[in-house]
Amino acid sequence: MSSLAWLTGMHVLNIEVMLAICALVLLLADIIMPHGDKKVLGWVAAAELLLCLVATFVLDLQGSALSEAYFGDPMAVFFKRLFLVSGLVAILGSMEHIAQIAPRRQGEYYMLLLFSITGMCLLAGARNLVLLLVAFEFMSIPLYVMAAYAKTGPEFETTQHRNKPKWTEPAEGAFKLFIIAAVSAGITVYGLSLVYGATGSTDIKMIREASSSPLFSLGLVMLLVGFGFKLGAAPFHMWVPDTYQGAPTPFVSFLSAAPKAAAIAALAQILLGGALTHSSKWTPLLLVVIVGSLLLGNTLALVQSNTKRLLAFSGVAQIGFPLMALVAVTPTGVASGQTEGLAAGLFYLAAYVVANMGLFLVIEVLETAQPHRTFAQQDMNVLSTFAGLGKRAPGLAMAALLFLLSLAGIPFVVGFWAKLYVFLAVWQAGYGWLVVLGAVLSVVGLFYYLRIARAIYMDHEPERTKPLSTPTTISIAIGFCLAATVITGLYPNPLIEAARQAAQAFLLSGG
Amino acid sequence: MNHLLEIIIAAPFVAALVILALPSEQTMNMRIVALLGAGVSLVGSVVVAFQYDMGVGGVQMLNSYPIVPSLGINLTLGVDGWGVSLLLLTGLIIFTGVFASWTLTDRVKEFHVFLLVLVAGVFGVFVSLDLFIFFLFYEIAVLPMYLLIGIWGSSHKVAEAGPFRFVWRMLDIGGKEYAAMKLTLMLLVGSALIIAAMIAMYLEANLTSFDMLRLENVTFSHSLQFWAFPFLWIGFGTLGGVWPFHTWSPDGHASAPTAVSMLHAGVLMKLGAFGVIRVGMMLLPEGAQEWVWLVGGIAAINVIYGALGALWQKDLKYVVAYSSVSHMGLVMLGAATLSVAGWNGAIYQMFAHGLMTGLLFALVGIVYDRADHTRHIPDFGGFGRKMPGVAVFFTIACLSSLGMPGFAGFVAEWLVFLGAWTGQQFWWAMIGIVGAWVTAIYILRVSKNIFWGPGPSDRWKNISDARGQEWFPLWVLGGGLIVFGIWPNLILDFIDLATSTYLPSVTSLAMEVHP
Amino acid sequence: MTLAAYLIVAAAVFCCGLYGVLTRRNAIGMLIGVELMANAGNINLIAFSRFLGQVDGQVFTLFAIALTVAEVVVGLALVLLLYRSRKNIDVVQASEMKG
Amino acid sequence: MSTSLLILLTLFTPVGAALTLGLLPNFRRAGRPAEYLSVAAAFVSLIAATVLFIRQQLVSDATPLLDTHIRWLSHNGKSLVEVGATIDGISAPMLLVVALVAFCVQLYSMGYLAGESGDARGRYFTYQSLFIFAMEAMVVAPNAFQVFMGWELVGMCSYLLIGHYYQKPSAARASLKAFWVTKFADMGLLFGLLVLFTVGGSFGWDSTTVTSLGSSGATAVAALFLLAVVGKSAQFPLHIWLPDAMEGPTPVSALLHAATMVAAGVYLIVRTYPIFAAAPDVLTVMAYLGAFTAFFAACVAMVQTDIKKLLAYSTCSQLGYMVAALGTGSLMGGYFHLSTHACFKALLFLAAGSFIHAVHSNEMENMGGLWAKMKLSAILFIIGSLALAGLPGLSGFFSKEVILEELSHSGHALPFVACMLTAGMTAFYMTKACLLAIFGPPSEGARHAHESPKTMLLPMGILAALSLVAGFGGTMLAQMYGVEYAFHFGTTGIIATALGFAGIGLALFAYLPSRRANNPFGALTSVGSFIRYGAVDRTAAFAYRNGLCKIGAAIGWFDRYVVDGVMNLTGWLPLVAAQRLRRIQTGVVTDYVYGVIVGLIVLIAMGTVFK
Amino acid sequence: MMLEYVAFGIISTAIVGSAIGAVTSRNLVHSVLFLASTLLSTAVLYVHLESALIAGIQVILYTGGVITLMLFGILLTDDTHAVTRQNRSTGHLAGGIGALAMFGFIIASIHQSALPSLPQTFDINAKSIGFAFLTKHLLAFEALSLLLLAALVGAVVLARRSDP
Repeated sequence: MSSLAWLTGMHVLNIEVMLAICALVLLLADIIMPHGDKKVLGWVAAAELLLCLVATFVLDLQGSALSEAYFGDPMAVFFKRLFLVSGLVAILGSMEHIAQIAPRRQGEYYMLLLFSITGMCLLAGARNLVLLLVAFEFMSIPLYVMAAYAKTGPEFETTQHRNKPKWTEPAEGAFKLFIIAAVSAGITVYGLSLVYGATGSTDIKMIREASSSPLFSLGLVMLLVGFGFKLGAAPFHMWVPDTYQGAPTPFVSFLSAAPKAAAIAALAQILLGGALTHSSKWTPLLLVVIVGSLLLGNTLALVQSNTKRLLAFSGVAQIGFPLMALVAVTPTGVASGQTEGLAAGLFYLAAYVVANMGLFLVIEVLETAQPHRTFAQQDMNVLSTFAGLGKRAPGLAMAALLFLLSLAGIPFVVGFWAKLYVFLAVWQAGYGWLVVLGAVLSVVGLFYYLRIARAIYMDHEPERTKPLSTPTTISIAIGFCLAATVITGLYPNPLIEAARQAAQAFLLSGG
Repeated sequence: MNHLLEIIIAAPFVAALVILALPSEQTMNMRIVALLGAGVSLVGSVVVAFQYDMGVGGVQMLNSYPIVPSLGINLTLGVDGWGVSLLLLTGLIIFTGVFASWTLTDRVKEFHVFLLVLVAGVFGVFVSLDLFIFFLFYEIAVLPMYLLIGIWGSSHKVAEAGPFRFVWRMLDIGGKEYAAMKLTLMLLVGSALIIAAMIAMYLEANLTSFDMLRLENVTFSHSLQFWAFPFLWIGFGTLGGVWPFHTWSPDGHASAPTAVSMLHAGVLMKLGAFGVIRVGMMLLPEGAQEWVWLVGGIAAINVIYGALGALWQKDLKYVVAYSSVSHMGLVMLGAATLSVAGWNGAIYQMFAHGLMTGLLFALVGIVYDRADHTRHIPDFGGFGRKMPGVAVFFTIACLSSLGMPGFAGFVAEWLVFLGAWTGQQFWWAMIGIVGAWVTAIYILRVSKNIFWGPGPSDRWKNISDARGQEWFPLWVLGGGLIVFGIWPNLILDFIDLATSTYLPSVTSLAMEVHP
Repeated sequence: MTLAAYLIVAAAVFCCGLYGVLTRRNAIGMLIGVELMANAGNINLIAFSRFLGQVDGQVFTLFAIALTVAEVVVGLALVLLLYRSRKNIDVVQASEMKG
Repeated sequence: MSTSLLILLTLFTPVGAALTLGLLPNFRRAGRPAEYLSVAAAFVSLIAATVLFIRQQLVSDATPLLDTHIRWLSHNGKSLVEVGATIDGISAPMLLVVALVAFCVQLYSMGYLAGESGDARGRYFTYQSLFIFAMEAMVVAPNAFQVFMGWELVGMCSYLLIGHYYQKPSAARASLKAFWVTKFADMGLLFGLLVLFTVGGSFGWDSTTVTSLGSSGATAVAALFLLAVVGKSAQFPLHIWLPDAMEGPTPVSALLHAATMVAAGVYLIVRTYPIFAAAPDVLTVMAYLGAFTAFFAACVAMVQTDIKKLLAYSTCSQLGYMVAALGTGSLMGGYFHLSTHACFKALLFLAAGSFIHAVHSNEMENMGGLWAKMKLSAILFIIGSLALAGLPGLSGFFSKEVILEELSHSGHALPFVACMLTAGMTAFYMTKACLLAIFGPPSEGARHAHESPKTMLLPMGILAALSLVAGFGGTMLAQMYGVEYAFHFGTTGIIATALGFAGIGLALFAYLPSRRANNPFGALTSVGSFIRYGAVDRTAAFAYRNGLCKIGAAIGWFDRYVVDGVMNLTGWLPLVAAQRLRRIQTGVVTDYVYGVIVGLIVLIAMGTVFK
Repeated sequence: MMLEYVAFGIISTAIVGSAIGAVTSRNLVHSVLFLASTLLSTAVLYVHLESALIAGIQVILYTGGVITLMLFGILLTDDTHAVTRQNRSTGHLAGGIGALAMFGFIIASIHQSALPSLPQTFDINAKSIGFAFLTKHLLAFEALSLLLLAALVGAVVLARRSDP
């Protein structure tokens, strides 16, 4: 250890390092720049993310670093690209909004976003419990801040005379997120301590050899809960709708996509990378969570009148599918080379991320056109925002429709393939009933997705609306999501192959 | 390499894209583009019929493009005798359907886009030889219906009654959105069952392939066949109007605009029945044999139940919709016989009923359009004097519907009855024949109530006959009914060719009825 | 002393924290509960580290403490924000959004 | 000219005319050109049919002149159903009868419908041409399947033609009734075909098929065919549609509902006689059924006041004769009477039509005194009446004698007696009709009446001539049928003739203008109307209204509110559940923490931890 | 040995007792002080477990940082003393059941698990911790530094009164 041998392999951290530097650059730029038009920082952040995204294709990111605490494999790269893409979309979608509600705090917003993505990227490759925990928190803490990123100030005084202050949602939503997150973090740390106690190591791969004592199993359950909250899986989902409702919509598009994917990555690390040998311990529990998510998410979404809440519950239901995919990875299956489960999960996440983000950005455009936009989103994102969109903006309407169809799993958009792929893997693992349940409940899901479609095409346009204008940045973001949704829907093979390679590398070579 | 099938499927898609690109005020151009797209498909279908080598038979024009090689999903297209006839049907219906929606003025662009996407899906189903792609096209065909009905449809009142009247408080029963939603959800629950069966088959076959031609040669385990067949039957059958999962059909058809009803009853319902035969029965022959008693029994119920149900209806479209339920029962009945005659009859009934119901809905559309958007039959009367042409074509459709020789419907019904009679289930045939008689009662009564009798009263003094392009679907579909009724072998030869190759592998029950 | 004894103490602290989180109406009161829960994890880690004779547990604890602090910092900032708009930090009253 | 070409001409000139008219609406609506086309087609058809008849007649043995068919439906690469034409001793005469009567009626129609719009006339002639084709196709059918197709098509034409005055509610109703009743009966034919094909192995009536049918198979097929015959040939109890069918134009009644279409049932039996011959039980039923219908319908005819209804019941009655004759096994009796009946009944209808055309009423009371105005028509009507009444020497006499003779030998006493009585009653009501309509007191309508135009008189003349002489063609027909026939005027004939004269005398006694005041048969009217309207019709109407429609309503309701209700309920349940369930989202973060903790506890409590 | 038991008894009683105090006290300030007491007692327990370095950090970071922050928080949110300082609780029964159920499960798990006994040698000192920090956990360490920066910036962003 006298030499710098431990520094070899650090190239796998290129992306994280680049991201951290980019964030710091933003911070500096923010400090240096005068209080003027800080919108340019958004462009800078977007350019930085784009650079990182390109770097994932250019740089060599395979290998391990720091005594295998960090591992760069195709799956990590897959996730990194996913995070970077969602970050890019989120930044493009946020620029107008943030410039409007917090002109002075734009730099911090982008910096926090970049930090969060850095955390996620670390998470994707973390093979050590300590690193995993730190990365998870690194991802989470900026999110609490961003969730509360709404304007307070002048509005506060002007609305003082009202009986009930209406602009508290950001704080309230963010606070709810924070409390649940903190409790979950407590549970996670406790669970990690138990797992550490049973394995005697913080290496995830050592979990495989751990004897499965009750204390160890308890630790696993607690980890499941701790990460399950971030997934928004039932019954740890209850913060989701409130936070979505209160937070800035472009941020919600990010929150609803990337952190969920990251949490799946974390669960995959622990459950598949580590505790696969103990699958009899966690599989039944995960099944309960899956069934609960599908049932609760789909049911509760049926009666929501606020689109963001509706999509929040739909997200609760959606996350059941990648979890299913995790269940579909069985020790015997892996032993015989079956990695379709994880591949399907990865593919599903990618499909979900683009469609969900695109849809939230459409909502953002619509909110902007509301007659009385305050910055607290109260009473604005009800379904009626979509009313008559088919006539007001046919292109946007078509985009929204395709996103909805993708979420519902209808061809020829990518969601169809994703759902079918997951079902295929789940059936292969022997959970036929889960496939039937999932398929039938996605029909329930279709009910509320089609409610939005109905509002778009069948309901009449509300009277007092500002003309609809889609800022260029959001157009680019939506266009990207749409292109990804449709092109991958028409020819899914490249993405499926990428997911398969990632899954194979992760499951078959790691051991 | 022959790329006709690709062209047939792609033409509507391309037309849809072109329409998307057109500025929204160029409605006439959109119609023309839609017509061109549909026309290319129709001409393609006709050319396919001519190019299909009857001497060789089997699947022809086979092309395969890998989509997801690692999962064995390929875009495999090929056409057999059934495909030839059903392509032709689809081509005819969509081509005339575009004409039938010529007068539509609300959001022309979206209408044609959705319509064409739907049709591309239908074409795709009929020529897909890859199970996954088959299902993909199936879904593509089902979903645009929601928007087509929901946007361009019409609502009506349904009296609040029955043991479940409390649901009226929460559901807008009779509304077009309700009808569209019910249709979509019921059909997609069916899809959920199809997915399950499809995946199970794929995995058990363990070929890493969805190729139906290969899956046909797989002998699936008995337990899989036993449970998966009902899944496929109900899954596809929901679209095929299998009782008691047919209730989307009356509301859906009643709410849909003319061209959509034409397409839906004319072609889309056939997808369901086609799926049951092509996927359910041909891939799971043992399961089919285990379950045909129920399939046929339910189909017989469909026939008589649909006909009797139609007797009660006062709404013109409901009558036609129930008649579709009844006639689709005949298709399933033919399928359940597992006999050459029965299958020939089933496919021929798809073809004949497609033309017939397409014609009926086109006519109903015209009546509805002229009569101030009323479909209440008792309000009508004596229209024959003002719209003789419509009356004549309506009569043609009615006669075909009740199985009059010389019209296409007769051939199909006769073959189905013969199949049922020889299939040791003669009571199916009896119910079917009685159903045909009840059809004569309700359908001619409707015709009488609308077109015959004194009148029309002053309320309808401005009604007029079909005009301009409206004649086109009437002539084509009505003419088709007669031509294929007089000379059924034009189509039946194709169908028979496929049936006689497919059936022996499906069942040992295939009876040689000819001495 | 056996390891079990330490673990039981930690469990007791964890459950006290849990009780606090579940019953407090004051946002800072809830935070106190959360702190206790985190502390319980730390006790576990140290105890395991000691009994396994292994260093990672202590390192882990250091990280956990630091993370908790970071969380508290952000959490208190959020409580302040909540207070500013509501003029109180009663969590039962902060329920504008529901259903 | 080759036989094939001739048969093509026979069949396809009418259908060609129909097709032309159907496809060229403007040409059709012109009226007059359409008529010419249609009549010309009928004429060509008649000529060709005549040539065919003569050629067949010249064939010494019973071999068919022509037997050709082509595949119509494929089955397993082979032929399932074939269509074609068979000209033999059975079909050739019928073909001629059909073509002849059809041509006469077509010609007549030109005059009869002259007052109607071009549109209506065009439609009428289209349907008529189509009918000629359908009927002829049925007649020359090489197998039972084609018989069925023709059978159904003539039913369709009947439906369309009865509904010619579709604006009249009664006509609309009548056409539906006719179609429904006959279609009901046709189910028997369809079932019969299924049995014939599955048991017998083909749609033919050749000896192989009959052999493989066996006794029970033949009985089943024959019984099922009989059901169809009962419907189509208006036998009791399915005769109810025929009187109503008189709502159609009179030429239609003459062609379809007197001469040809209603005789299709009889022709079916004749055509498939080998099968019936193998089913003696069915034959017995036929004998009784036919005789009862003959008697019953004659009774009802006696009390009619509407001339067309009278003739309609008379048709029923005469068809009963034919069925009874066939029931005794006499092919000659049934078929010969069919041919002669076609001539004189068509004549009667056309003559009656001539009256109706003149006075615009169907009631005989409104026709009184037409003798003065339209002598020619009246004479023709009387000729027809006498032929029907069986005046010796006229055609009806010969054919009826054959039937009665056969019945007397058959051993079915009751049918024989019934038919004998019917002979007298027939003479009675026909005389009554002549007396009332022609010689009755001058009515308002008759005052403005004119003799019909030549286009109407000419066909009537042709038919009258045939009615007079057709009886002498028996030998020739018998030779063509391949049966023995020698006319001899025996006891049966004498009694029957005597009964006929008695009937005429009774009618003269009752209805001579001078005696009208005290009609001794007035009481019969009420009995007749009870029979007519009280029993069968009412039962059928009741079954329709309270049976079928009620079942339909019940099923419709059940479907809408129970089956669909369950579907709606399925949609409703999740919505209600969601409304209840959303209350758990209280908005209080503590409760959300509870969610996490309860989830944790549940997962631990599942017990995998402790295993 | 006896002494160790006594020491452990005292320490654990202090920890659990003050923890209970922290969650039941009716005064928020008292709660915070009870929390401080718990954390300090825990630090003593760490010393007892021969982890002095951690104990030190526990005192500095937790007691020095967290408690101070919380007190600041109380002060800042303290408009009307009577309301805010009141540390009300609700749902004692449900909370108690939840906490006790968790406790029961954890105890049951501890009871059923085979646990290692105290090793004879224990040579973990500040150096070995430092070494672990800078080798295996270097990445986590670096990430933590960035995380703290993010938290700091975040707190500032949130706490800044508003945008102009």
